[in-house]
Amino acid sequence: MFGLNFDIKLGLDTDGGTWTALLFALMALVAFIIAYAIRSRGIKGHKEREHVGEPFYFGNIVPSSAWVKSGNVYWGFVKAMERYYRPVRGEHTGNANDYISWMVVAMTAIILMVVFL
Amino acid sequence: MISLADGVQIVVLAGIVLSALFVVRMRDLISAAVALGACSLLLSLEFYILQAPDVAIAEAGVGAALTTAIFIFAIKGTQRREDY
Amino acid sequence: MSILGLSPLMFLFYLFLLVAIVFNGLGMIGLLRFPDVYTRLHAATKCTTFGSIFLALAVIGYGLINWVRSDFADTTALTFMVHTFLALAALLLTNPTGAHALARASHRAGVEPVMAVVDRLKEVKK
Amino acid sequence: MMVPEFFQDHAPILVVILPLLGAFLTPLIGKASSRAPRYVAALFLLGSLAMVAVLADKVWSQSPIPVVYTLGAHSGSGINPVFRIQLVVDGLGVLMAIIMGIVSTAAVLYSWSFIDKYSGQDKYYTLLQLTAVGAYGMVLTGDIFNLFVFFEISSIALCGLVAFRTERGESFEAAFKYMLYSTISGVFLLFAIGIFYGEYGVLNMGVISEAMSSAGGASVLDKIALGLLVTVFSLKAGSVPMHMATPDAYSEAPGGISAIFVAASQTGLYALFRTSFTIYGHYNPNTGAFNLDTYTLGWIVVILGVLSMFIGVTMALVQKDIKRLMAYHAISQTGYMLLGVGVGIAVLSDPAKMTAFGVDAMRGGIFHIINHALYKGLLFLTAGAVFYRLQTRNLNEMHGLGHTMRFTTVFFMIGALAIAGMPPMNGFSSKLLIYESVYQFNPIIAVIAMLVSVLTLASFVKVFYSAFLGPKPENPPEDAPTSMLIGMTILVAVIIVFSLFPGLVVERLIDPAVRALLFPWLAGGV
Amino acid sequence: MMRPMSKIVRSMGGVLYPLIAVFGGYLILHGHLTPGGGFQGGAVAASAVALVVVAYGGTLYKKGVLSTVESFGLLLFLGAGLIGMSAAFFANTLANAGGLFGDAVSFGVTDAGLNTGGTVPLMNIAVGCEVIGGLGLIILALSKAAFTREVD
Amino acid sequence: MIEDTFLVVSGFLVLYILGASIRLAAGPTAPDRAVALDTINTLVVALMIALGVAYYEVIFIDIAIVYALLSFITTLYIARYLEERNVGGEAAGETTGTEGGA
Repeated sequence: MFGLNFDIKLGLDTDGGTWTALLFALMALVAFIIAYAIRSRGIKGHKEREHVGEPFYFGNIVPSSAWVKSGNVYWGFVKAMERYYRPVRGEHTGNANDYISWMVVAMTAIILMVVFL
Repeated sequence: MISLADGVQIVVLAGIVLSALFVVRMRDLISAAVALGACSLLLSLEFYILQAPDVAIAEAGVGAALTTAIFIFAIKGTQRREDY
Repeated sequence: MSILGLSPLMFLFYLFLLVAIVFNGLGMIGLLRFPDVYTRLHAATKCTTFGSIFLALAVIGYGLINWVRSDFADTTALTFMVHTFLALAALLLTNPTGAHALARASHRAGVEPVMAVVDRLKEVKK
Repeated sequence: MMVPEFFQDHAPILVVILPLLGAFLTPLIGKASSRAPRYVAALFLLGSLAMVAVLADKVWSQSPIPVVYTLGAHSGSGINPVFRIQLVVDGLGVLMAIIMGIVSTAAVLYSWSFIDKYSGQDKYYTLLQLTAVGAYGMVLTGDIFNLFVFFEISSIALCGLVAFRTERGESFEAAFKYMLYSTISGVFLLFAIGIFYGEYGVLNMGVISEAMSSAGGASVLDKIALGLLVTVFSLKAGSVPMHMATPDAYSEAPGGISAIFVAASQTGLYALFRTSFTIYGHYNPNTGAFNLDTYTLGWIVVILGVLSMFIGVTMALVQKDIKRLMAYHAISQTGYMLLGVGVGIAVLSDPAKMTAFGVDAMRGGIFHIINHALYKGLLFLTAGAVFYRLQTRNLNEMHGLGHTMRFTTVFFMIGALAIAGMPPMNGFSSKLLIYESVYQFNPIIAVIAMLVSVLTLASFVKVFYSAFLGPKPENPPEDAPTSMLIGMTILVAVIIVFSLFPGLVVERLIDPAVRALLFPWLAGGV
Repeated sequence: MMRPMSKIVRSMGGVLYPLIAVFGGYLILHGHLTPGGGFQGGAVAASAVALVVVAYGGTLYKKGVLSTVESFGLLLFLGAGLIGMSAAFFANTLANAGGLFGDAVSFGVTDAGLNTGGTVPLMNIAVGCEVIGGLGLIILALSKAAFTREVD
Repeated sequence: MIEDTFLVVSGFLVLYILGASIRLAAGPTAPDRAVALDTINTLVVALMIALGVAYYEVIFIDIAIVYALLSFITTLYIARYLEERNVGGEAAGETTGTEGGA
């Protein structure tokens, strides 16, 4: 069934070469093991020393109030792209009439392109 | 020269178009539902004249009784006048 | 024996058709010309029902003629008669009921009869 | 394993009618017991998946010649496709059926707990199975009118499912918008079918393409029909600028349904590719001409794809609603598929370019379809699990779910890595194929595609950061119920297999689909 | 709940309701011989339901009955398709096979009897049940929804 | 021969239908329009009978029967609606208190 024979092809041939995910996963595993080995050589129990580098929360218990909310993530990106975002968000009105008008516009454009180009 | 049968058909088609226009133009939704009833009535008649009794019965069954009933219920459940 | 060059049966048939046309037309004119809902309803329903009865009678007569002419072999003509009779029966049952429902509804909806001085139904209801 | 001959013979129709039978049995069973519908639905969808497997075996063994099943006639008796309803199953159709089978099975198991608290479960399962019927029918039929019928079935069933949670007013609004969109597009689809029928008097897609070919290529009316079809199907797939209703519908649908929604939307892509290749890309070996010079059509599809990719991902980046964010990503990922196959359409009449990169682009695009259905389905399921525990979809109100919802977190991470195209996940394999081949077609578009991939990663980092990392919440939620975890595990298992063996998957699954699309082209010996 | 209409309408509805229902049944059963068929007959019969709903106030029908009729119709339709599975789905294997709808018909224009047609009449009946159930449910649900809405 | 006579009759009837639809358009109140619809219904049934003879098809008379029965239901629904509401239909000020009875 399914015509399965056991010469399983590992790599994916693309124009540029071959992509072998299994090999990558193995390498990643090896890298992970090396990283873990290095990590395990570090000093244990550094968390016990309190208030190390207070401005940075790493290693300490973070209070909920200090957590950056999702809405503030990428604030700068959105601010920088504001000239793009304002018209695009403006088009998403939530009004069904606008939805249909966009559909009609797209349909007209596509038909004109198909017929005349 | 238009034959009599063609004349009948032309008048019926004109009636369909007219009543469809009423449906769209009327602000009073119950009148629009009445006009829709007339529209589907004439549509059924048109199918009948085109010798498609099958479709005419379907149009009669759905268009005459059921759609009007559904529209009346819908208008009853919402509001009678179209406002914008 | 013939009337206007037609056999009596054919004469009756054409007469019925004439009556149908005339009365249906009167119904339409009444619908257009009368002043309020009740009179319009009266004109339209009564005349069109009457006209349709005569049209159906003409069709039945036509079926009868064909049936008789074919020596009672043309079953299609017979079915015509029966089915037209059924259609007529349906019309006769539904039309007055519909007219009644409409008149009652208009009265309940508060449509005043134009030019009416007394409205006994309203008085009774009150 | 031996499959009885009965199932072998009737597999194409059994795929469609098993869920149909289940859908109509469900309300009857639901009168007797309120818990029975879930088992019926799962049973029939599993049966349907098994039939898909049988069908897939049959199709792949005779690829690229499609499996033809004629309704209402003894096979082998003089069958005239003009008068018969036929199911024509080839590599692409069976691939879509596999997607639908896996996702619907996962979703139905997931729904066991998800809608446990709601009334009207029999209707939910009925509609769920009807959605599966619509999708299966759309991808298996060879008759364009049947395609319309199944298109409507899946649209209407999905509309009912979007409005399932009646305690939310937004659900009705989203369902209404989706209904409006799909009804109007259905009317235009019917109009296009009417044009075909008026011109050629047939409804079978293969026969239409041959009739068009013998009439000397596509006429102006055919081109208008093509424009309508492209619009309608890209609307169904949720491509910009006809995407407006999809974020609403995806985000308001119950968790399991959003996953099915993705798979059902992709039938729109299937239909688009089917019309582009089978009807309009038909190659006439006698005259050496195609029905239509598909270069313009290819560019239209590519432009739709690029727009969808970019606008989808940038809109996703600013969303605060977790499911809405994922819905915009669904639009964005649809763009990749349109891009990949659009390149294939554009170079269809140019054999040199086709062999150089067109085939690879199509492989990438089609591989992306199945990848996307899997990981986006998984992501929607995890989002549904989060919603199930927190009763909110607002990312601002979440933090630290990773402390307690451990499995959900891991599953989300797998899905997010896959959608962002991080190696070694399956998303990377398909995107790699698309990048490399599209770069040869037009470098700028390839760069945009990579940028979009980066932005995708960015927005999923945002979700992961704000929902799963961070301080432990005051009332830490439990992990998702077992049946939901089972549903997610199915998808995760398939994703991992697809990730680790991309070469095998492309060879066994994707190449038959590509060969099926290019079948007239290959048969013509270009 | 909606009020019933006047007595005249009610008694006339009582007379006409069986007439319409029987006519719908006639259209369904004669579907394979004359114009009409499952959908048309079902729609006409569902109009009978609509008549009763409007004349008597919609208390006479139970939703459960109609939905059972609908499910039964759908299952019967699929069952009629499955009967032909020995050849193909929807194959008309009952035709000319004897039995209820299996009388043979000679080729050409004939006066075919009611008991011919194989699975086609079965499918008509199934579609008829489904349409009666579905449209009747719509009417019933809408009448309840429209007349129990609180004024806001 | 006689069939042509029926065609003439149907020509008249169709003109009457057009005339009645003037009332459908013009009718100042909704009941007027409903009356016009009722009239058109009757006329269409008559027309269907006449045309049925003109085409000499029995099944066409069946459609007339169906239509006569079904158009009645439409009339009932409209009447049912009008019973409850004022003609002007200023929905804002209305109450739906009449429904409470049954």
